[in-house]
Amino acid sequence: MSAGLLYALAGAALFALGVAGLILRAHPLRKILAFNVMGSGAFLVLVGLGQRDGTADPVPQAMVLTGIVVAIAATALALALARRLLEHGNEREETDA
Amino acid sequence: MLLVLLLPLLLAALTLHPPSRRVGLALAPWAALPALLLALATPAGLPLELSWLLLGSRFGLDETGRLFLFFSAALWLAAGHYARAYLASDPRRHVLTAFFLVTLAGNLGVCLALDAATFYLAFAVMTFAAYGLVVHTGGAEALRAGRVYLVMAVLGEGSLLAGLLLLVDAAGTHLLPEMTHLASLDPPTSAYVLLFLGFGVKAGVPLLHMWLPLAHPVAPTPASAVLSGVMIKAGLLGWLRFLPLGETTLPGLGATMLGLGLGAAFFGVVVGLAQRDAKTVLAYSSISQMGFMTLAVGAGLLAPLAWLPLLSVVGFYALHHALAKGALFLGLGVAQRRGFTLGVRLGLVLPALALAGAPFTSGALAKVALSAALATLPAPWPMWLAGAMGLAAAGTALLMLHFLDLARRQRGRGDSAGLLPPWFALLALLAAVTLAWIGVAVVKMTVLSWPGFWSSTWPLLLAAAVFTGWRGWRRLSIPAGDVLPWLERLVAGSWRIATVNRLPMIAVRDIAPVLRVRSRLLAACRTLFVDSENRPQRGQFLPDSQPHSPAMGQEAGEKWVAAVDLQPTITKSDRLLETRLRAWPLAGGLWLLLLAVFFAALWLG
Amino acid sequence: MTFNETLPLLVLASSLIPGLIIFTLPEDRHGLRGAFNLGGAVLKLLFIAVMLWGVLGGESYEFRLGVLPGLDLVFRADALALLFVTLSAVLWLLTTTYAIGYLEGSPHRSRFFGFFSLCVTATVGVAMAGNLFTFFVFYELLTLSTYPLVVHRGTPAALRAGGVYLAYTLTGGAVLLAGVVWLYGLLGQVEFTQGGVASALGPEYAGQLQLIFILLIAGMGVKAALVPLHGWLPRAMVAPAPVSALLHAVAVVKAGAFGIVRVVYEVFGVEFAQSLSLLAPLAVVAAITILWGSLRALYQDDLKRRLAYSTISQVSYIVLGVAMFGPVGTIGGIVHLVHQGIMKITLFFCAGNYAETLGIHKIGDMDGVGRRMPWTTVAFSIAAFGMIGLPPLAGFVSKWYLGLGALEAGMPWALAVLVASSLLNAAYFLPMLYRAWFKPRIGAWPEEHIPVTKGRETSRLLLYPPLITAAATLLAGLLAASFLSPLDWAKLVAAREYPHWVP
Amino acid sequence: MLDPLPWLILLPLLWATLAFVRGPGRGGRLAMAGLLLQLALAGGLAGQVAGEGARVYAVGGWGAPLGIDLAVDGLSAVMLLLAQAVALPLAVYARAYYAAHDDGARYFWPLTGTLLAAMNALFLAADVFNLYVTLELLGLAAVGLVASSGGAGPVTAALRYLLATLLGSGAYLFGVALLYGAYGSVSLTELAPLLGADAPLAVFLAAALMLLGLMLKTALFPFHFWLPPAHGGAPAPVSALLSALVVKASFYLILRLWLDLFAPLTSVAAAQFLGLLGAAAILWGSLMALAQTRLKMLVAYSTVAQIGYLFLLFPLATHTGALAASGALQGGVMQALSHGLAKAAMFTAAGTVILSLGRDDIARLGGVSSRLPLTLFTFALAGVTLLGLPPSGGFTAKWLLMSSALHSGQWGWVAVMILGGLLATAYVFKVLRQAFLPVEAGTKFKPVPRMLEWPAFLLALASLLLGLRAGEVLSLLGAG
Amino acid sequence: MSLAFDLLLIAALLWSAGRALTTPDLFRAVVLFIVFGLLMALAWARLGAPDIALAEAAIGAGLTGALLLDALGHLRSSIRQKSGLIAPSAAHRSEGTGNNTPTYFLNGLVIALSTVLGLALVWALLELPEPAVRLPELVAAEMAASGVAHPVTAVLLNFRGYDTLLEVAVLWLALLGVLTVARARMPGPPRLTRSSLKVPRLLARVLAPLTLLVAGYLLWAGAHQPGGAFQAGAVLAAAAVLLNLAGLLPGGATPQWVLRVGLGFGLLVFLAVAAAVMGQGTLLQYPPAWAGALIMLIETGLTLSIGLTLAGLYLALSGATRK
Repeated sequence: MSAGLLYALAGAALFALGVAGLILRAHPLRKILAFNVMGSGAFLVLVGLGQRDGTADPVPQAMVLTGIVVAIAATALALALARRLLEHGNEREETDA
Repeated sequence: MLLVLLLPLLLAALTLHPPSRRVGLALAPWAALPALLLALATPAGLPLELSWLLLGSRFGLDETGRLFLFFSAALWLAAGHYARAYLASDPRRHVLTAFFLVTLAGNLGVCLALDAATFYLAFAVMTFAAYGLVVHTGGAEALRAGRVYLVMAVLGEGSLLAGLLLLVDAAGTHLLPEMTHLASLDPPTSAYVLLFLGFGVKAGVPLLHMWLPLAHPVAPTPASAVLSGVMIKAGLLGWLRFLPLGETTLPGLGATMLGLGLGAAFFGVVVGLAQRDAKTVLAYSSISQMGFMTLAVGAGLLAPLAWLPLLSVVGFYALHHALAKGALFLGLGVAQRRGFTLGVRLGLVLPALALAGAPFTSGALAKVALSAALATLPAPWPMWLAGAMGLAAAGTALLMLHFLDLARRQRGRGDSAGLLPPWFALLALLAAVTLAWIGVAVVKMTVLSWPGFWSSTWPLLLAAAVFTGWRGWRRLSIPAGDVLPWLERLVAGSWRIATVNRLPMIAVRDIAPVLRVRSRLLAACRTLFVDSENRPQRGQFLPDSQPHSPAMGQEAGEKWVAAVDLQPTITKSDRLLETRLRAWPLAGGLWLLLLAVFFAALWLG
Repeated sequence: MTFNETLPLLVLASSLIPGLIIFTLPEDRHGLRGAFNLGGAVLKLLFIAVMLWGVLGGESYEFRLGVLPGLDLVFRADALALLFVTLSAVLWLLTTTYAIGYLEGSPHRSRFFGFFSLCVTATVGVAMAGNLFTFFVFYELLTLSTYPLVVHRGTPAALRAGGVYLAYTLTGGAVLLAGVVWLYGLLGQVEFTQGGVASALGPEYAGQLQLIFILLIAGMGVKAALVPLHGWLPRAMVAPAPVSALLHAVAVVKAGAFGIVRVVYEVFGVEFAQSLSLLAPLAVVAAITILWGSLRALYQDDLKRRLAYSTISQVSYIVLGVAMFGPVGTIGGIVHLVHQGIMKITLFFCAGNYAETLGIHKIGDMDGVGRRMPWTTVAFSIAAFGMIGLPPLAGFVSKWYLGLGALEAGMPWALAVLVASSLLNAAYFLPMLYRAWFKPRIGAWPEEHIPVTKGRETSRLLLYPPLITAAATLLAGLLAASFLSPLDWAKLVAAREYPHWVP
Repeated sequence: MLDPLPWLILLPLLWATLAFVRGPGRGGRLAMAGLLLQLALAGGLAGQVAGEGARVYAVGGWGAPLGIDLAVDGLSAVMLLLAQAVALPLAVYARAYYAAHDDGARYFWPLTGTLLAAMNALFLAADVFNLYVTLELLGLAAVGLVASSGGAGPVTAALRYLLATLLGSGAYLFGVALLYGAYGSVSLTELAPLLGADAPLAVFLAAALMLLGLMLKTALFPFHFWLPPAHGGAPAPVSALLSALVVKASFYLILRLWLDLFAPLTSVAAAQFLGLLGAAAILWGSLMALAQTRLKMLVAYSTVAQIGYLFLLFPLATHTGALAASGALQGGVMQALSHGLAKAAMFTAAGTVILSLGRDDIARLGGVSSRLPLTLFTFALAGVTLLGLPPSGGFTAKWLLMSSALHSGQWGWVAVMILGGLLATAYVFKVLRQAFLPVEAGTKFKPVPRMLEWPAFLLALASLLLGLRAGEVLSLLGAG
Repeated sequence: MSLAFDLLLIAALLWSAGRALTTPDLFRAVVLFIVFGLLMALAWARLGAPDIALAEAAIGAGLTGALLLDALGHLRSSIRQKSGLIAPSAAHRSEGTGNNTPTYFLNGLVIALSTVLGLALVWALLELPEPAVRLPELVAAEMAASGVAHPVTAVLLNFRGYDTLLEVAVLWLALLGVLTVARARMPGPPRLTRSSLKVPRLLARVLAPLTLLVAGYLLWAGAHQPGGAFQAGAVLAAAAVLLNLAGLLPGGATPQWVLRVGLGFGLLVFLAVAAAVMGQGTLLQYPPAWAGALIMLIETGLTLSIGLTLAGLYLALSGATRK
């Protein structure tokens, strides 16, 4: 079994873990974490599966680079929203009090 | 010919239009004059085809039509002049005059029409316009009479239409006389029955006669005169036009008509004797007299070969009766205004005698001729009929005596100026007609012979004897319209039953609570099928309908809207599900589950 | 595009374009609005006159626009279409005139007349539809353009009625659509053809075709107010009188009936429908409707409501005529399409006059109205007698042919139904006439809006339309046998449907 | 000659960036100019496709599988046209809207530009990984727009939307990874011939993950949980954009994958599964729309319902014979188009009402018919399309779908469509009916600029007239 | 040996990810996630993908971690303000999951299903055949024409340059989104002027120029070895974060126009090049002779913009929420 395939398998597991976390965890911060785990799993599969014969494959690597940037973009946006939401929650509590 | 029909209508319009009212009223009495001239002066035949009118009209003047036109026009003319004087002080005389004229147009049209549609048209115009004559005085009695008249008329029109349609279908044309002829090749019995009934309403056949004794007394006298004198003859003319007389035998219908006619002759007398109003008595007399004509028509249906003589007899009988009855009504009116003076007495007795069939009167001539014509019937009819007719004649005579007795009690009040000339003119005409008829050779033979004389005399004597001898019948009292009150009660009762139990609307509404299903769908179905938003309410009948309760419609409407909206149903349980669906664990779990299902569907499918 | 292709479009446009312009007009531009309304109506009549002349001379007017492959929007002015088009155009002109008078001073008139014009456009489209698809398109357009008219008053009752109206008609539309699509699936086209487009299918399709027939009739039966699909009609009478007039006489109800005519004659073909034994059940449904409508009408105390039930009954005459196998019945049904229109519109005009002039809504308030408003009442009486089927009025002619048709088709029971219905008609119309003419007025009128001025009983615009239609009722009956009368035209249509028949 | 294809992607990006550089709230005019140009380009492209058929455009000149290909065929040309045609009036509307109501206008134009660029790129893409990037670009732009007004509701909705869309695109990305692992390529044109019914398990998994991920983004029932708050809570121009276009983009992708890439894998069972979800969406969405008390939420739920119709095409187009399949495809696309136009019109009309009235309770819409007649008319016209009444595009769509259902003998879907139409009637007229009521006491109608009413009306009119010109659209669809 | 290391690394990856998602303490979760990011970087290195490893370390672990920590700090401070209120947060409650039986059942179902999903994926991976298309060979064959020497850069900016163009747009878009959301609170005065930060300030002052140098190197090196615009931009952003933490760089959610030009610059340059080369061929079809230079031009622009954007993501968020 090549390292590529091994990591791809790990990626599959991470993906499933991420999906479960995204669905089950209620806190938005945690959901963001879960999404990142999910994404990492997908990246691992992309690269690992591509080079399961042992040779490096620049194409999926480039794709993963793109993917990582997309992931940080999404994460930042999600965080911004989550923070805004929490503020709103506080505002609401303040007005309630 | 069209002028004859259009003139009355034009005058009616003039009468109704206020600026021209005076002209209309002035000319109205003369409206029937052209018709009279037409009947007397024009040569026969020459049907007028107006293919663009109605369904393709044909007007014409055959001999029957000419006769009917003649006496109708004459009576209308007399009644018209009579009416002008009679109504001089009536503020709403223009209304009556208009109805009068329209009815006149209809009546003349009936005489002239030579196709089914136009005939029906004229007949309907006459019928419905006469309603105005009946209710003119506006009292409760008049209104009741009007209602009964209308109900009967509408029923009659209905069966007429059906009958005519059946006949047209059988014949393939609606033009007379081809239609009668063609239809009789394969006689549609139901059509004839319907026509018999339809025209029978007008002709006062027993059980269809109820309107007559109610309508005649309440209508203004000139109107009663034409109602009784000519309009009921229109029914007769209808039979003559459409029944396959002389073409084919209809034993069942013929016998029925014959029997009913005979029955009517007696029935009219018996009930008439129990009346306390002179006009009602005259009305019943008309029923009785029409019985003779019905009888003759029935005989014609039984024996086509005997029809030819019967036809002329029926014609003459109709003529005689029209003039005599007209004269009686007009005379009664004079009596009511002037009192029972000598002149009046004379003027009333003469037509009364004529009706009763006193010797040398038109009545005697008619009855003798009728007997003669009936003699050609197959046995045993002639024998039976001869006896019965004698008795009936006696009855008529008795009835006339009763009438004169009642008329005698009239105390004159009011202005009778102008009433007399038309009346006398009519009497003169009656006399002239009698003389002319006597001039006919065959008739002369019969009438002037002893048996003829005797046959017309003994009933008179019998009547006089009974009238003076046994006055027990005076205790008898039958309300005008005889069976009508019972009938009215019956209708009202059954209506109440129908509305209280609401038979047709029971189904879904009553099952619903049993099932305990109160779903919106059911409500929707209910509104769809049961139309519950306005079920009939108790006692809500034609003219006397009561205000409709709005609450019921409202409620049903709400149900519908609820059914349309669906909102109340959704708000509760479904919304909860929708909020649940928003929760991540459920939504995500579903997503995973469906992912698995979808994958399975792809992989296994 | 040739002139013959343009003409049907012009007929449509002559109400559509004024309608759209009217929407944009400010509320207070009465004169301009009236000019557009009447101008459009007159123009439409002109176009129709040209087409009438052409069709008589054997011209054909057809416009075709491909919408989908194999599916065209077709307008074709054949004899049957022209009959209906002419009816609606003439009555539109009158109703518009009437409505201008009726709505004087009330709010939202631009909206009202805009939708009014749309409604007529849809009706004309229904009439000229050359295939089932086009028919459906305008049928639904009609539903939609009528809704705002029904709810025009904006009262809760009007809104409810509008809701019910929609629920019924759109459900009907959906059912109709299912039928149309199904048929289209079987045939690949849904043109209206002489003798029926469906008759090309073999006997193995009989079951399906029967179902399709039921779907189509049920869909159109909602608008035609066949029992038990009639529930919307009596409610919809909350609309203003001109709307009711249009609804009952020209547009909605008539479109349904007209659709049934088309389905029987040109989709299935009358002989084919007969061979599928579809006509007799249809006739039974029509008969039930006729009787039921008349019976219900008896119970109504509200004038317009009674008229509404009367419509239910009368419109089914058309259906009954169509369901009779034979040319005479066909003539009866088709001619009643026109006759019922002019009679019923007269009645509604008059009912509107009573309400608008004196505030009379209930039959119980009609006592003595004949003396106060003689001309209106004359018109009302003529139309009512026509409905009863008395000669020489239009209703008599239809009833005559229907009755003969029933006998010809071997359905004497239908004749009995007709007679019974006539009696019932008399039973609910005559008491009204009696009250109007013969009962004296006791007390004041409910709400007298328009006083007698210069001897005129009500305003001019309200008075003339019913008089004209009443006169038309009279003339249509009186001159039925003459050239170019509705009856003559109906015979022309029937002759095309039954090629071997000589009138 | 200028090739419209790349410019359809570059142009919106360009004006988006420039609008950003010009500063918050600025750039509306730029956007309109750009959109006008884009519309012309899309038209030109459609003309090319109609004339010359489908074509492939190799970005960078490398060609698949090394480089990235763009491809345009009838379907994508139609969708491109739809996107530009909806966006242009919406831009006009948005300018007027934000002039009257400043809320959330600051980055509207850059976000919208990016959104359109992403959408155009998505319609043109022929590479599954490239599609992933466009999907993310689209999703983030949409989320940004939803959140733009910044209230608690919209932000919650945006976060929910974002997470849902991330779950969806994550699944999609995983599918891409599996595909690449299996075949060593991400180009659609390269992959399509390689896939067969004997594909390895991983490919089936990839198909399931990608399609389910996209369904999540399309808000197909029961994954619609994010849509109503997001679409209902955003400012009106945004709601219109999202409901009209964004969900269509992911639907387009599902269609494309189903028809092109995964065609050998598809099964009747899977297609029926999609159809069932679609039917459930129609019924549930309509019912929920009926239950709403707020105007925009009603419209949003109506989107949920209307999406359902799109999915009915799968059971009709899969293994049913050429005639039924092509009819179903045409019907589905027509539905996407007409719903796009109509829903944009409906949301903008709703927005106008809210701007003028200051509230969006359905129960208190009295007087709208007299004060905002054009807007109400717009709403009604759009409603006609949703109801599927003729002559609207919605009707044509329904007609095609129904005929296709009958051709393939699947009666059930006809019933669903009819029922859906009736339910749509109920909710559309729930609004219209209220609008006909008299004005409530104490209600003030703010006058609204014309530029708010006319674009909406044009959109509604277009949705209505689409039905009459369906033949052209469908011939374009068949061209590629 | 390497297998053992791989297995160990994988186990650590799974553990850290699992713990990050399950540990009840959010702070610990974030820290574990940063650890997970670093482990991922290691894994990338093991897979022979140094570019990704660099990017993961800088972006995945570094910047994401900073963002998460900042958010967490904010969250905590806001929770602390509301004394007695501990998580579950308002957002948590608004998710609407109650503690009732169906929830347990659902949780179990989700876990079971995702386990099945994981297993299915693993199984699918294990039975995958060899791929039909061999892209690496194609890449190798076209390297000469790409204008750069490093295959990943060649793919990234030439073969699949279009992806990168869109990706830059994604990043920029995220900033737009963040700016949109974060606008409510305008930036206050520069934060943290407390004297206690003297040491970090000094550090930052020294490190900032250094990072600039590093970034420049990475950018230049990207043409022929691991590195490139993203990595360089990430380093630049890290410097900005550092400066901000030291109180030397204000956060803020309303960039001035110079900044806006800077943020849009990379994208504009990219677009300009993409459009300009269309005169000769298709989109992004560099003339072979110019390829290297053009890529360098793009990368320079991108480095600036990416650096600004990534920094902006952090600064906008932190600036927007500190009062």
